[in-house]
Amino acid sequence: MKNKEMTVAQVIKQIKNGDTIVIGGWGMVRKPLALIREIAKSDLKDLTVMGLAGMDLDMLVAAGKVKKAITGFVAFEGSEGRAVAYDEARKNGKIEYMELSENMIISGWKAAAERIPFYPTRSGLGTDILKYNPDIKTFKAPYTGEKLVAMPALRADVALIHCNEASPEGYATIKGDKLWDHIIIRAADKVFVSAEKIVPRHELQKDLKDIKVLTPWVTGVVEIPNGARPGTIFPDYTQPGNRTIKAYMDAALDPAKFKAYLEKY
Amino acid sequence: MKNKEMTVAQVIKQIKNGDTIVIGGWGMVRKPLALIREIAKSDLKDLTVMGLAGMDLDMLVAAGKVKKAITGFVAFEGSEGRAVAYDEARKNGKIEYMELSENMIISGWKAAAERIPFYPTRSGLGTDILKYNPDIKTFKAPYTGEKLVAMPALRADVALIHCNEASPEGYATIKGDKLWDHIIIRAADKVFVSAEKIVPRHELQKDLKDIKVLTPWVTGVVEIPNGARPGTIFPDYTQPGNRTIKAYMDAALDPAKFKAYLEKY
Amino acid sequence: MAKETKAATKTKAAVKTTSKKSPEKSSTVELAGDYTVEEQLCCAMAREFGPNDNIALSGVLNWTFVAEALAQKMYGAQLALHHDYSLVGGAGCLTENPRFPFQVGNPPPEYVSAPITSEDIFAMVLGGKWCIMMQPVQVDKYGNCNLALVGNPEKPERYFVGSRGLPDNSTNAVRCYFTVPNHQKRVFVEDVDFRSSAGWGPERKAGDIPYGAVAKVFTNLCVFDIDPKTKQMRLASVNKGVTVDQVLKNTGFKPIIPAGGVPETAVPTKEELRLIREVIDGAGINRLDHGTPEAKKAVFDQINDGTKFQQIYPGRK
Amino acid sequence: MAKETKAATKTKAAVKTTSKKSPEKSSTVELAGDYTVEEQLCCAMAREFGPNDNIALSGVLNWTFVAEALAQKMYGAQLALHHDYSLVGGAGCLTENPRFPFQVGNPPPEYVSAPITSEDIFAMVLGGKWCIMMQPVQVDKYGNCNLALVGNPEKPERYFVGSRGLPDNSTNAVRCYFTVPNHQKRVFVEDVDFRSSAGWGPERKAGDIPYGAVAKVFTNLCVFDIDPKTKQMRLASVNKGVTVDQVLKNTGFKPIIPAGGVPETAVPTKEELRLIREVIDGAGINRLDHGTPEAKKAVFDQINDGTKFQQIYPGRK
Repeated sequence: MKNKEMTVAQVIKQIKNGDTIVIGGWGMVRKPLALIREIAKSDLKDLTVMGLAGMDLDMLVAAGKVKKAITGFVAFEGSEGRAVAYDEARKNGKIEYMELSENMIISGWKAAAERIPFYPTRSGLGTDILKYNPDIKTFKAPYTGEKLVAMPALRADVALIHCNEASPEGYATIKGDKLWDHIIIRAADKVFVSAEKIVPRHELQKDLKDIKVLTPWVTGVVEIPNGARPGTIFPDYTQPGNRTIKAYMDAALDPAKFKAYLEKY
Repeated sequence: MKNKEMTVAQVIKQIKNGDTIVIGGWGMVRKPLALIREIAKSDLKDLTVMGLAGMDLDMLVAAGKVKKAITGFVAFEGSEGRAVAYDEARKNGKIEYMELSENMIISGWKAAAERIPFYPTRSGLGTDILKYNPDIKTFKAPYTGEKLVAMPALRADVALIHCNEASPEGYATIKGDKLWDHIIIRAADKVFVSAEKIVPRHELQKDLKDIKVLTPWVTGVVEIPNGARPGTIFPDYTQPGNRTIKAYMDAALDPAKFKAYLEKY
Repeated sequence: MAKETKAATKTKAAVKTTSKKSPEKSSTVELAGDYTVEEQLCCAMAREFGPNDNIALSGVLNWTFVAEALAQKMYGAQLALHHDYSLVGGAGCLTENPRFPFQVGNPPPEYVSAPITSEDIFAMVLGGKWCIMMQPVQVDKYGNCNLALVGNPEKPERYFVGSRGLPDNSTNAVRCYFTVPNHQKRVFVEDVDFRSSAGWGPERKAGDIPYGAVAKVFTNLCVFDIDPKTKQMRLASVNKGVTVDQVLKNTGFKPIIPAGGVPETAVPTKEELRLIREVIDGAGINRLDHGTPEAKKAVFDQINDGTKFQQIYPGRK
Repeated sequence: MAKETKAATKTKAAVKTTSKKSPEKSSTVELAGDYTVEEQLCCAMAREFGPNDNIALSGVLNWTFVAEALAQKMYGAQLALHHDYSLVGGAGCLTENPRFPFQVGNPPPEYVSAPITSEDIFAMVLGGKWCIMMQPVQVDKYGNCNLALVGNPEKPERYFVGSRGLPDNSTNAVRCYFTVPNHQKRVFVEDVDFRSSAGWGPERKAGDIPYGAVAKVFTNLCVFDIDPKTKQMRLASVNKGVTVDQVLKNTGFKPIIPAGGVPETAVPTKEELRLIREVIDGAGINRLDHGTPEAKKAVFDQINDGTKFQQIYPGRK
């Protein structure tokens, strides 16, 4: 089998200007924040960023990398932080956005994962999500004629997720909630996994039931200890780095301070 | 919490003539065959039986209980047996049938589990499944206009599954492949779980990650040691009872012999 | 047993109560004479669930935790309660017979029945096995709720967190309950700035949304339900010591007032109060959602003082 | 090293071979002089996969097991191989560098990378990360396959097992390969009795089925592919020692014959043969699918004789 180990620089190099990037995790939980900081420091631009978003999206907005955000929510869930950059960008109309519900974005990923153009759901009916996203159609369902939302497939060029351990061959464990990472890796053309630790295949096997990421979905794996900080990953570290998050919030809206923040962390 | 423990007789009593029953497992793997034998012995009739079928369906056909079979396959997979009664019934036009593919029946269950009227899929396109099931429609997908199969939701009145251990409150573990049992329990109005063993809630917790059945889906649990024999359940018993299966095959097409078989096993 | 705090003013029980499942209809049930508004609300919320509710129930406020545990205990309900289990199990969990408090993310294992993933949760939402009690940013007279933002959605004054699971629950769940610990005009508005949940708008009236309708809204002042005729928010009952006028003054829309007058919110029974005070919530977390700072401090002191805590829950760490 | 059996007749290597990725194009590659038809087929099948095939590959015959392992080993492929793991892990698994034989359901743990569930498998089928090599009951000239039944579908002469995953793979998988160890007229028919897989019928020709097309059919006599112009089965090559006439006599439809003549199926290289014989399949399971009873017995004897087995795989139980 091919060895899929990569360096951080090799991963970043595989991302192109204008790419759509889907990011795993949830709020401040199991976000590949080390990789995100590298994107923030890079020359990349005009990205479309999708996710159940927290500091990942907010930091990319602060860095001016985001052309469009596609979200189920934007919250520093599981910490004391707040999405200051996204809030500011939305107030001032600086970015394009597609604000969905949790199940709508998940449904879009599920459709992409099965390579079907849409997913039928009731989620969103009767809400202003449809009003502000006129591209999302409703349709009459076959057989019953019920009105349903046809949630369009949300496919990405690149998926980034963070796991506990990975093997060089491209298997990885998720010991807590897999959240929707098992879906988004199927909804992207290239998938990069950062892991707290790269271990030989046979060591990964001690947690057989935690192997949630299978190699056919994976393009590359990169070892980044503490790669989800200042967010959390169970069981490695489960308390958010609220001091670092506060430092980020204090810096995010000031380019000079934000640069200093990125250099420090 | 309510205690959901039941006797076998109480479970059988909850099934009505004409009910649609979906059965968990796969071929000869983790089929609730003890419950199936009780249905075979009962006065129930005109059942529609759904599943990735093996001896479960075949035995109910042999017992004359089946009005219609809805299947992804019919095979004594994982044993030396063969579906003699189903073969005979099909040859002689004795039952109604809806013979699908694996993913088509699964898609029908997925739709039912999410209470949507259909599931969009490419499975079945270009095959004779659509020719012999004219009720299954194709449609033009929103956005792309692609032709897809609109697999109708396959909802059941009753789901029967077999698990390793269950708690009186209605949680249950599946230690091997959960197969599609986590979907079919969501696609049925009443769900009965037979388990090798009923254990107190806190004992179930030693296998936290194997708890695949959650109490909101469950109507009743019943302890039946060896409840999947002559099929298998990992890790309790993983070798099929080929002698018993042969005895079944020898008896299935002869009412007197079949009665004797049911009395013996 | 929990001490009453200053925030919890005591009054005599009113006789007239509302609730489909009012336990006081039984001749053997004794009504409580002495109870707080928080306790009254916990009981009113708990009575929304019956023994046939074979579902998982998810709340976000301390109030709702206590109400859910009371429903599970009192009515022999098949309710499974949803809590965060992220620090211990890395996911959510379903709990049974919890006793409060516990740190968010960390319920003691003896209460935990099974860890559940996000995928399990949405399976229950979409399959009609899920019920929420949650706190919105705005509620309007059609029962629409907003969780997303304040102001013009295209250039909001403030972006909160987005609509999250509200569009999903309000179209798929068994039913939705909303709780507002601080009833004010800026929460109860004529029209929400953004419809995060599907209330009784034209789509539901047209029959397009068969599931997830808002059933009731519980506030520190009153209980709203939906008027069957107009499908608008109706003032179902006022909490003890609260007048109808007080509710109207703090509500930005005109709720439907029942022709026969507005009754008082259901009065707790002695057994309900015993369960809350002695079994479920000895530490009094039900007073944390809208009490005064002093009242909250009293609760926290009780929790953080090891000796007092051991008196409430002997043996628990 | 495996002994040749009687069933495996030896001939000299033909010079002309087919295969997009023929290793013999490299000047340093040595062709084998001495090989069996089974080995030839294993190599031809293996060459269907390249280093960019980041997929899982699932076979059902011993032939295909060996071919898959050879592809994984030889071409540095990112292929993950699918095996049954039900006796050890209760599910399927993805394996790496397997050495045969092992009991079905029970691959030695050192070959196993991860257990996979049915749900994982269908995720890979629907997501375009899955490729099958399987044995049908009938194949017709449009590449349609039948796995369901024989005779009139409404009153069949015999019901087999149903269409299983064929309708799913032939519309969703990366591509499909079929293998027929016993090439006969009753397998290769003008029209299959039941289209379990979507071959090149009107639906695929119309562009309605973008995925899962049949790529090749490997038999004990020959290799078929699909003629780009007519979209019908074409006789791509004949196995060593087999004539075109022999194929036609055993085929119930008239395959397309390439204008330039039918070449011989690709000749193995020495390195391929070394890997098969010394590394992957020392026991010779590739001879189990269509060998004579005596040939099969020779293989089983070798596997079941502890001493011989230890010579093949020192240290394995």
